[in-house]
Amino acid sequence: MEIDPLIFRLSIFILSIFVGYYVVWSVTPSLHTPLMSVTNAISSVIIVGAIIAGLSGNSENVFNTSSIFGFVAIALAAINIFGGFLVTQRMLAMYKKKKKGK
Amino acid sequence: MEIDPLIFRLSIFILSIFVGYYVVWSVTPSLHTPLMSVTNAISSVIIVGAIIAGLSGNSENVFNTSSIFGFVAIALAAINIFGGFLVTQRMLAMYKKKKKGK
Amino acid sequence: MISANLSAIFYLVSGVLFILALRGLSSPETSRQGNFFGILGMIIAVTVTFLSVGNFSTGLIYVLLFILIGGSIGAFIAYKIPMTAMPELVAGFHSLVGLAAVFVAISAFLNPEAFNLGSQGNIKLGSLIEMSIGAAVGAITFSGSIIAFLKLQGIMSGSPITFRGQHPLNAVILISILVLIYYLCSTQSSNLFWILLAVSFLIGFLLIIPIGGADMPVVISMLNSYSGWAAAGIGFTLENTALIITGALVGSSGAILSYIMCKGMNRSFFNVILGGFGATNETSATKKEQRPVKSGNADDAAFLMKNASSVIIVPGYGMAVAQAQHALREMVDTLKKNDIKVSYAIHPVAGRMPGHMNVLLAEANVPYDEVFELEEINNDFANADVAFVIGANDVTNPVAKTDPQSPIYGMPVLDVEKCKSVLFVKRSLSPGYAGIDNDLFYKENTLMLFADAKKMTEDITKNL
Amino acid sequence: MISANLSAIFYLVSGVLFILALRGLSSPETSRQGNFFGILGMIIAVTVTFLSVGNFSTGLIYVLLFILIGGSIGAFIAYKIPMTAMPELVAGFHSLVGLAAVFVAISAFLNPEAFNLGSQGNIKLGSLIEMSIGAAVGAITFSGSIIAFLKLQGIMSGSPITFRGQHPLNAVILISILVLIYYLCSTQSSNLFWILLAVSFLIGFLLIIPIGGADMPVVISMLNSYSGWAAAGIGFTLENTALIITGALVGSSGAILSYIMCKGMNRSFFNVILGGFGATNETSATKKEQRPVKSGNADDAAFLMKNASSVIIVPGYGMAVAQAQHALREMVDTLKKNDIKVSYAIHPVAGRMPGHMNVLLAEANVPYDEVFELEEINNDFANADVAFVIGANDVTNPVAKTDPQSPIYGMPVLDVEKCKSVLFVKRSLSPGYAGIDNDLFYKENTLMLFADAKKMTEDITKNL
Ligand SMILES: NC(=O)c1ccc[n+]([C@@H]2O[C@H](COP(=O)([O-])OP(=O)(O)OC[C@H]3O[C@@H](n4cnc5c(N)ncnc54)[C@H](OP(=O)(O)O)[C@@H]3O)[C@@H](O)[C@H]2O)c1
Ligand SMILES: NC(=O)c1ccc[n+]([C@@H]2O[C@H](COP(=O)([O-])OP(=O)(O)OC[C@H]3O[C@@H](n4cnc5c(N)ncnc54)[C@H](OP(=O)(O)O)[C@@H]3O)[C@@H](O)[C@H]2O)c1
Repeated sequence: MEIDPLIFRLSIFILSIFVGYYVVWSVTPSLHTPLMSVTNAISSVIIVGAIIAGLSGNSENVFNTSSIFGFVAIALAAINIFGGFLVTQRMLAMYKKKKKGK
Repeated sequence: MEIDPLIFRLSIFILSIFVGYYVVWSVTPSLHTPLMSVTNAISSVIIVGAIIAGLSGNSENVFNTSSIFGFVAIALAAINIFGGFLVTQRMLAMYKKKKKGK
Repeated sequence: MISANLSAIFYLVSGVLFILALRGLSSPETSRQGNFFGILGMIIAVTVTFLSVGNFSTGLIYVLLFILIGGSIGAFIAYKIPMTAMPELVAGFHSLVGLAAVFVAISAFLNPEAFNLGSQGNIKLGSLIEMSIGAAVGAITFSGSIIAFLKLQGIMSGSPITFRGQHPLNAVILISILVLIYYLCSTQSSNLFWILLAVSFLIGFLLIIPIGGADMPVVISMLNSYSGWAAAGIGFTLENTALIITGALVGSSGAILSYIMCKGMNRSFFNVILGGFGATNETSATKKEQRPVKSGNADDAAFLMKNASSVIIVPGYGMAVAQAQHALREMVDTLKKNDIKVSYAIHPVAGRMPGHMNVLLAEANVPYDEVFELEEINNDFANADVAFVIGANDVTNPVAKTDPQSPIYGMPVLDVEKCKSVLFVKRSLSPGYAGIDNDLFYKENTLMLFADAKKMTEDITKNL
Repeated sequence: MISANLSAIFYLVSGVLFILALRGLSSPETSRQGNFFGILGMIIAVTVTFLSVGNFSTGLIYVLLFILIGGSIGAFIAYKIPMTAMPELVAGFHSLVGLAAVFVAISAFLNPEAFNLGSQGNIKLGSLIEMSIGAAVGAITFSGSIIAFLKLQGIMSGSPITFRGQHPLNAVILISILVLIYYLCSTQSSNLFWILLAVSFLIGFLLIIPIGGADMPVVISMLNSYSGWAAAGIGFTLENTALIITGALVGSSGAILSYIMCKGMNRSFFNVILGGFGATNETSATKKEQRPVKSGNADDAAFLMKNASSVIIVPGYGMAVAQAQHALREMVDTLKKNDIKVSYAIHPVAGRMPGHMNVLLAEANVPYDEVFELEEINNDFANADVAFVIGANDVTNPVAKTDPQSPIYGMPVLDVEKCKSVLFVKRSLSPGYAGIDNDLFYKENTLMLFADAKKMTEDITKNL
């Protein structure tokens, strides 16, 4: 009677698509460029896979073919994470309301 | 390394709250009354629990205390399901656009 | 009997269909399709349950029999109920969901084997917690909705029932419920389970009696939300995805609707829930001075409207009471024949439940593209000739804009006073729901039409 | 090392934080907080991964080292990049996500034990399918984004590269990818895995070269969407909730943005993807007749604006090219000092990516409550005195409303011609992105200001 975890993951995936649909449509058009850069940053959460790969070696043998690919992937994903979030931050910091004093 | 199904269910629950939040806010105010009646109907999906209870007896002994509660719950939920969907249907059928001919 | 995996997939499908059902309500065009999705989802859920239990003993016949009985009653009610009785209907239906949740929890408690939850007196802890929360919330939903139903039906007086020490008493009971759940889970005693149910029924009752009849719509939505969380709780117990998704949807829906109502009335949720509203304000209603008003008859109203080029109709609770929607529609038809532009302005909390006026107008075949929300139409009053306010009161009261002392201060209102002339159809000068006087009655450009809304509208049509 | 349950909960939390990150973008006020949630979610996901692997060998140091290297490069790029280079930046970043997905898939394929996916040559079937789909989509994202990047940077010519039999070739390759995945899964052969990757890189390249440089924004969003689905695929392999949620979010986001762009240009998605746009239209651009235009200088423009009481600015791609946003802002400041009402009208597809103009204006400190979307402002042109069109062209072209033959027919446009006078700042009469002539240039009330946008704006400011 145990349910395969795959089905739960599928449920999570489908519900997330609904959430994505609504959450993206509710983004104001003037922030569509930051939206592109922030989705870029968050999709780099793939770094979790890269870290697992990178840590797969043992103490004597840190580098094996698999972990090397992992390390490169870590660097690539990190460029994206830092680059993506920071450039978004930079853009968002520019959106200002009219100053009250004026 | 198996993950407890409860955690998956929790994920599903939380994501569903997000979906519910967005989907309900996107309901047009003029349909808020049908929204109330249709949520009424769908929340009666609790009938699945009632059915399990109702079928819990065996062939010789259909009625035991537990299954009797199940049967009553089935009837209550069924009132709601039929009543809720039909009254929603009835209301929605009334919402019409201006006739083009006029 | 189908596998647990397959039934899990089907329950997911039915959960998704329920999402689509609510999604359909985003516009009247897609709403009927949405309702169809909802029905489909329910059929799938029920069928899958049959298949996954797979015990087709004589029990099955009884299950079908009870579905048939319940279904016929439900269908009968759905066809007979007048549209004006929607608030009561929803309250009544809620009580049934609550009771069904309680009964399912009782069955599961008495026969945990059937639900795979362990054996009697030895139920899995997690399931027992979920089950007792589900049962308690269900019981509160039941007794609370019953009171709401009775108040709305007028069987029970709508005035708040308050007594000294009410809030402390409720607090004590609520705490005792938590204590009961704790002991129930540690002892698995069935006596405690019954006591828990009894106390929950009691608190549902006590929580709702101090709330005035007119606040019932907020209460109903709140209970709707509760019934959703109860369903989700039972869903966790039964490990059923469809129930979890639905519970979350219904829970959010009720919460959002009560939020919308509270915001529309500019009151806090706690202010509503703690009750007493409607009792305290009666004093302010009685102390009103005798100021002169201009009152007219159907003839005067017909004359004014005949000479207008645009008329905005503002319906309110009184239209629902008088069932004047059909008469109103006929009046508007006549006006339109005279080339007068007519639109309807609906305040978010006009009437007694969200969307109340829209349903009634739809019932009278008013096309929904003539019906406008507050924000869409509020600027048009300045350019309209006549505002025809039929059974509405609070939603037009300018005191909400001017007097910070007023209980409705800050609530958005329809700017009817900006029209060249304002017609008020109501039976007397008595205040509306909020119990406060409306300055508009005494204004230069206001004409009061004292009569039952339906009768007056019919008379005007005759005079047009 | 923390338990699988605990890490699952934390991954859920980080998924929810990513949802909140996107949710924050619903308004500029909440957007910074949203970005903060995103960063928090990422920190949680990374930390939990460390804790759940729990192997703090020397490997950890290298992991941190590579994060540091990548992070510094990323931060450096983020601070140096000019706002006008956003489209290229996004394309470049996408290629990295794609490549990272490929590398993770390779690692998992080479060392499945580390990921709990079975052993080499004997990987769980489900995981292998997910993995190969993830790798293929990742590879397509990578090579496609590289081409998009090169085209946008101008390193590669923007004109579509087409050859005979292109579409059949692509179709054959796409089918061969499916066949490869099938055989890979049945044989577990690592050769097939490498071939699959190579072919996927190739098809990414071939799919994008026929698409014109100006269509790149749609392509970027599409690739964004792909990278999301790739991430979700890898998420299923790694059984990681955070990745699944994020993949679905990013996948929807990219799909919706490409939909919005296609709708804004009134073209179908397939029309964009099949490519060749921008090549075919060059003929129609050359055959334009020599009709008389009125052209003016900065002085004329300044005179017109000084005497206006309201001016609407319509920025377009040319403003981005000329980097004229700061000069524009200064001009507007001067106008406002003269008590002239100024607002900005932004067409949904003005510029070369969604929200392009908004970012540039924000960079120049234009408050966002002076900036309006098409639907909000289109009716105001009739009451404005001057429309100052700076580097925009297609988004004002009335042919979209009148000529069903035109490629942009049906696209919503800004009604600048309804203003008393229209100023066009551009360098020549040459057409814009869509390659079609603009009738407005030859209208009575149009004054062309032939110059670089930045230079012209500065000159006007001097003359004000
Ligand atoms: N819609 C919701 O969701 C909701 C929920 C909770 C509370 N509320 C509250 O309900 C109120 C709604 O405002 P409203 O303007 O629609 O109604 P209202 O302010 O309650 O006024 C209704 C008016 O209708 C008149 N009336 C009653 N029966 C009538 C009849 N047969 N013929 C003609 N007139 C009749 C009454 O005056 P006479 O007695 O003089 O005839 C009364 O003044 C607001 O205060 C709102 O906050 C609404
Ligand atoms: N925003 C998006 O997401 C997106 C995505 C894909 C496609 N598009 C397409 O892009 C187009 C955008 O329309 P648009 O009106 O913004 O731009 P456009 O129609 O492409 O016109 C831009 C104009 O700017 C002028 N220009 C270029 N450099 C200049 C400079 N340095 N100084 C002054 N003027 C300069 C050009 O004329 P001269 O050469 O004569 O100076 C050109 O006519 C639409 O057709 C849209 O469909 C947009």
